[in-house]
Amino acid sequence: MDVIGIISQLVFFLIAALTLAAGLATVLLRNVFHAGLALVGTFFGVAALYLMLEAEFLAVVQILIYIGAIAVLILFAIMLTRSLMKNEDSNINKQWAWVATVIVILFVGLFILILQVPWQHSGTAVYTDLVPHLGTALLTTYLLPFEIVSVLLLAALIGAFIIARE
Amino acid sequence: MITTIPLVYYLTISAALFCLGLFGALARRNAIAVLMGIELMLNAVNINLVAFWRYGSPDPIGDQSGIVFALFVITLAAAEAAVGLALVIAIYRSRDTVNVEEIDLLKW
Amino acid sequence: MLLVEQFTLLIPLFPLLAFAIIVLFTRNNNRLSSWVALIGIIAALAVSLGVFFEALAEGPELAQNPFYSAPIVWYPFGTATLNFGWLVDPIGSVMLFMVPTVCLMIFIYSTSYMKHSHVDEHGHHVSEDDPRYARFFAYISLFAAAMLLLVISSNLLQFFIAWEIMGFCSYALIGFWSFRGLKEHHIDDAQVGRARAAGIKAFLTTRVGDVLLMTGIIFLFITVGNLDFTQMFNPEGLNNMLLGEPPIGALQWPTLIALLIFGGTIGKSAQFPLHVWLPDAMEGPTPVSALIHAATMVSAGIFLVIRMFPLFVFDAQSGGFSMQVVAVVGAFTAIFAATMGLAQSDIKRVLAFSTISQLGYMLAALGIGAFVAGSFHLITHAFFKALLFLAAGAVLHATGTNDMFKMGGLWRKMPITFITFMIGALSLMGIFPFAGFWSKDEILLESLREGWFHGGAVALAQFVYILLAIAAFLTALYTGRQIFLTFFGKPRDEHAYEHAHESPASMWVPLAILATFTTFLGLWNAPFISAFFHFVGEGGLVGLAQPFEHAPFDDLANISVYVSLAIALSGFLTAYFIYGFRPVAAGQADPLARLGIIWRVLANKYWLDELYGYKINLDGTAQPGLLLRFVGALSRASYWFDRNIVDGLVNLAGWIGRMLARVNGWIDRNIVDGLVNTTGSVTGEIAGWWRLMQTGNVQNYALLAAAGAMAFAILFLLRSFT
Amino acid sequence: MDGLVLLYLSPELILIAASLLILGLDLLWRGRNSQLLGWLALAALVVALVVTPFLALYQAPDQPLGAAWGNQVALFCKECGTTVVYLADWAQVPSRIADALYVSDNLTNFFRLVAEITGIVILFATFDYMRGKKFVGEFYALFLLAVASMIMLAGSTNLIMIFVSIEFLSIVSYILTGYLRENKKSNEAAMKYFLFGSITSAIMLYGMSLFYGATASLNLGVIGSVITADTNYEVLALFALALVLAGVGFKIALAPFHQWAPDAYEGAPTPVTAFLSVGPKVAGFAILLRITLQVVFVYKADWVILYSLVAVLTMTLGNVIALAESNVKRLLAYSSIAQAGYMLVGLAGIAGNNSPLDGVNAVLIYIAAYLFTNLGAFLVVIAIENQTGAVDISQYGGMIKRAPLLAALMVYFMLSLAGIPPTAGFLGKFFVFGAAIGNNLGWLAAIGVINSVISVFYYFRILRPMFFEPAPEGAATITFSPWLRWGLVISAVMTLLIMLFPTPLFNLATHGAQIFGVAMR
Repeated sequence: MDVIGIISQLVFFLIAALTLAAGLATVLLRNVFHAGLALVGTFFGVAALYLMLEAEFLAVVQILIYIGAIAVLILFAIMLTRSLMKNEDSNINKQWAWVATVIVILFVGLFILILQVPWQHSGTAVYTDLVPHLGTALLTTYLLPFEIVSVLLLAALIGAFIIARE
Repeated sequence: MITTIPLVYYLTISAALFCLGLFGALARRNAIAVLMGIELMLNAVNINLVAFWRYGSPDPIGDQSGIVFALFVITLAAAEAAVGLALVIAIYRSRDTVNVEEIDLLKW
Repeated sequence: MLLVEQFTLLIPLFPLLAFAIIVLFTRNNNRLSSWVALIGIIAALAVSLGVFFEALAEGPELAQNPFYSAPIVWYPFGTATLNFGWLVDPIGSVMLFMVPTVCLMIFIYSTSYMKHSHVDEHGHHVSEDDPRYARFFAYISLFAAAMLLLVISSNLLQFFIAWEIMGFCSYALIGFWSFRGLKEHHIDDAQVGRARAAGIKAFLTTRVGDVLLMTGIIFLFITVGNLDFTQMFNPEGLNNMLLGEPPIGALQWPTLIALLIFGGTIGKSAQFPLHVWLPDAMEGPTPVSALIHAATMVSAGIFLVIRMFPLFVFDAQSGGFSMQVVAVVGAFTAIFAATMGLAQSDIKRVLAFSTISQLGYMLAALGIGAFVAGSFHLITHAFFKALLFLAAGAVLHATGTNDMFKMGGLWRKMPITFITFMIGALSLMGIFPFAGFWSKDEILLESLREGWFHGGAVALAQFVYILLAIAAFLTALYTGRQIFLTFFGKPRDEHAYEHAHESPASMWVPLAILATFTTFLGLWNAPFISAFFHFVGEGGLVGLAQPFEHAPFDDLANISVYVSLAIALSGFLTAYFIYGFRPVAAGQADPLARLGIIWRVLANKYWLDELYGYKINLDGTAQPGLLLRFVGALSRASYWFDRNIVDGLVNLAGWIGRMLARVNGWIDRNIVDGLVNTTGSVTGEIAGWWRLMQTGNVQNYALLAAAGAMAFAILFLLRSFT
Repeated sequence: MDGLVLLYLSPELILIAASLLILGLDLLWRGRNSQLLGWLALAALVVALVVTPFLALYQAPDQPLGAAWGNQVALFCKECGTTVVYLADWAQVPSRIADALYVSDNLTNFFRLVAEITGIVILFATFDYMRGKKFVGEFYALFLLAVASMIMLAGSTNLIMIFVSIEFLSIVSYILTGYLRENKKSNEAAMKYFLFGSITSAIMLYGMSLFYGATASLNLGVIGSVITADTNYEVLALFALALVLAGVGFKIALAPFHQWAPDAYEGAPTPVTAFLSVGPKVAGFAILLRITLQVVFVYKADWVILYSLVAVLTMTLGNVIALAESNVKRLLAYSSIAQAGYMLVGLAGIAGNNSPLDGVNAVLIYIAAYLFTNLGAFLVVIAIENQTGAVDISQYGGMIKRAPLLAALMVYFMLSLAGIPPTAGFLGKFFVFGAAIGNNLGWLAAIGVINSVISVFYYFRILRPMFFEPAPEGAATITFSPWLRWGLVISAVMTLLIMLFPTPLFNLATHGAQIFGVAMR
């Protein structure tokens, strides 16, 4: 394995460790606000994974939408409802042990599946500008869902307004 | 890079993140924390999609369906978050709680 | 030339139209509604008689070339289309003669019966319509329409639909008085409760049979590929059935299907073990009892076996035992119900058990292959049983009670009713020369011949003969008991006796007409005439070309006649010695009660109601039986269960305890109580658990969903390693 | 881009355009004239309903069709370089051409009709219900979008389209469920619905990503052909199917993904409940049919077991718990869960032999029967609730006096739900159980039959107070608008007609089932 390979592996493990640690923090931290911040960290980690997978555009989208919009929205919501959660004795509900059992089994199952399936490895070097192709695909092949999603966003907007208005 | 990091690594990270997210969604009391768990699950799915695109697609440039799918997932996650947070705020206004366990007027 | 048969499809349409008109337009006008219903049934009768006489003219050839037309495409199943249409073969045409005739009598009778008379403050007798008079006529019209549709159905699915409409109507009619606000009409809360429970009981019990029937129909369609009566019994289709893998062990397809279909009959025709609904169905108004238990619903079950007879025959020929099952169930029910009829004090309930018993006769006949005898008994029974019910109805209309121990000496007050009832009763007993004598004797003769003389001894037919002969004795006994208790002796209840009076003409004229039929109809198939046999039996059946063998009028027939007459007379004489010679006095217990434990068993109907169905108490409450209690325990749902589940369990356990304690004094009540408490808490736990899943916490729900999806996925994963 | 795409999407586009128009007009009129907006929505649905048959009958210029009903069109086909591809018969089409994003075929058309009729009948009930409420215009707009997304779900043949349509339908449903924002129950119902739906849809997405990983394609046709060709993917395909079933099962409310349903049904505005009990369920079945037949069909032994298991769970849970319910909306929720179980029996009964009693036919017939019956039952509930606010069985006393029409029709609908002839429900059950028996699943049919006997108990429990108990003190007679009456009449008449003249429905279902020739070959 050449140096670049070793370095990229190291980088990968670092990013993976950070992402999972942040993810763990997101679900375990008692303070919801801190959990929200950890969520932002996870999003960054995932964006970095996209970069390693050479999906630069998606990494940018991840940062813009997930961190710029969704995470901020969540943090706002936390602050709006914050006063309540201060004197909670626990942030984890009564069924957590069951949930833990389920996810452990699920993870083992997924892991076995991942190892067992003969995944296709036809990947070739990319190193080219993917965005024009992506744009073309979105406006030709995927035109229909693209347009539908625009209507969907409008509906969600109206819905959020109706439900959350004073 | 593609030669040095096997696909399975990405898939494992994704599986782990998915399970963490599921834990958050099922075990957190705060409705907003539940939402955060769901977002983690969606991110895990996206890692899967992008990794499969990068490794598995015979024509990663011409056929970017994995990326497109991920884009749609992100967009819908945003829409979902908007509606979900609106619901959380509505509930908070009407009953002063965002604890999922206390939202149980409807049962049996 | 005008062919009446072309209008066959109109027959059920007339009463249906009457139903629609009453419901939509005339429901507020009682008089008009009853006229609409009458006109509907008269029109149906007119067309039916036309078809019947045309069929008679065709003769036995009709069986292989029936009046058949199925013009309306109903289900285009690819290659096999199922069409909606009509089919009239000899036995169908006879049904077309019987059903509307009896229905018309019942309709006429109802116009008076559904009035309630009471004494007003001035001491005058006032007569007032039942508050739901019009509705009653709407229901019975629909009922008649369904039965007529069933008779002319050209395919099994159409048949089944008519069958189910009848099921629903029976629910509405048996529970007709389950309606609050009738107090001023002498219908108290207890009666309301009993009626309601009886309606539901009838509906649910028969539904068990219906479900079996429906499964049988689906199987039949899958194996034979057609449901049209004229097409499904072709040899090719039937043989196809044998090709398939036998579904359950040695049970081949034809046997299974025949038994499933027979399951429908068991429910509808109230055969053991699903007979429990019929006695309680007496809560309905008497015309309903006559309609359901003589002419329509219970006959439908027998008619189903008649229609499917080629299947049973095919099964028997290919080594199956479905016909044996029919024979055994029929014969057993015949004697079983007769024993219970012996211990009833309600005049209508005696008739109810006699109905069950007589239906058992018909099935026993069909089961040993005596197709014509069974069919003929179906027809005669419809007439004399309708007569008996209507006469009994006249009695209780007049006396205001249906307890025979409160009657007595009524023959002086109601001579016409008495005479007609006697004719019906003698016919039921099988006394010469009434219709029942000919048809019942035919069945006994056939089983006798089949059992001992026809190709050697056939154990099954011998068994059937013995059971039926004993049942004949019991029939004469309980019928005699009924006659003596009701019409002879001294009045045991002065009030009821005072109140009694002869019925109005609109009630006794139908009785007289039915009595006429009862007297002379038997001649149709008397051994020296055998016209019925030539018509129905000689041409075989639709789907079964083989003609039925005609029993010769030989010595054996003579012997059989004398034997059955002797049996009937000895039964009647026994009744005379017990009830007639020394009439039961007021307040005196039934002399037969001296039988002790046997009497208790009979009077409690073998405790079958307690075992499964559910028992309807006199006060109108109902106790769930074991079977229903099981469902009830799961749910604590339906209100009968909810209120009575624990009580019912306690009662049952208490009853067990009492019985055991009586036999073995050393059983400690405490043990039983402990058992009850444990059972109660366990079932309660189960009931609660199912519903408690719905905690209201969405994360519980999601956990179950995620765990479910995961479990399915992991199971598939594990499967790949094994 | 081929302009014909617009034609073949016209029912959906009409609904979406009308929805946007309503939003605009509502903005312009500031909440006034809401009745007019309702009529506009109704008009849009009617136009879509009228257009749909023409769409199916339209003869493509370059592709003469044999069947009168059967215009099969694939839209946005990536591989073939054009956006509209006519397909004479799916059975003869190579899977490459089947590589489309969206299809306008017989199955889609069947579900178009179902969706549009559902929309119309529910709108009839909504006119009364929404009177005097706020944001009525938006309600109609969102409702139209829900109907449109239901159709789109049925026509999707690509994982992206499936996901987008499911989410579209879900998000709109969440909003409609939480529409009565002053009502705590409505709020809570929406919240639960939302959380449950989001979690299950994330699980479903994970399953979809696995399909993509195995086949490098998002198209059902291609995924199916790859998975069929290579048995190495058997485990993966079934694993992914189980995860996808979470999302689809959530829409259909199959056990164990059903628990949101009673809560959401109880809290939602009743017309929305009626929609939820039909719309998402039916659309979910459309997509389950496509996934089952186009993707995993080859592993029949496995998915038949999966579906049978789920069907048994669903029927039994739904029916048994329904016995314990006294709230009519919740009771009908459990009933509709159980009904979905019967439909799944039909799905498990797919033998793939194109026989008339095959599972696909059976499911489609059952859906049509269930549609009218269940809508009818809900319309009765709505009519009673509008006037009295009563949703508990105990408040239904004396209905026979207070509203004879409603009481009589309720009997009929209950008979149909219980599967007793002469009703459409009987026909559906006949076919569904027949399919199961024909596919050697006699035991499954037996359990279904037992369940249908159990269900009689609680269906009749609704009727008991209506007929046999006195009306509560001061209870008025119930009146309702002509709109609602129309809805009731349509439901009742169709419930009867389906039984009496099933041929048209039968043909529709057969045509719908035919498209799966590829998978069944």
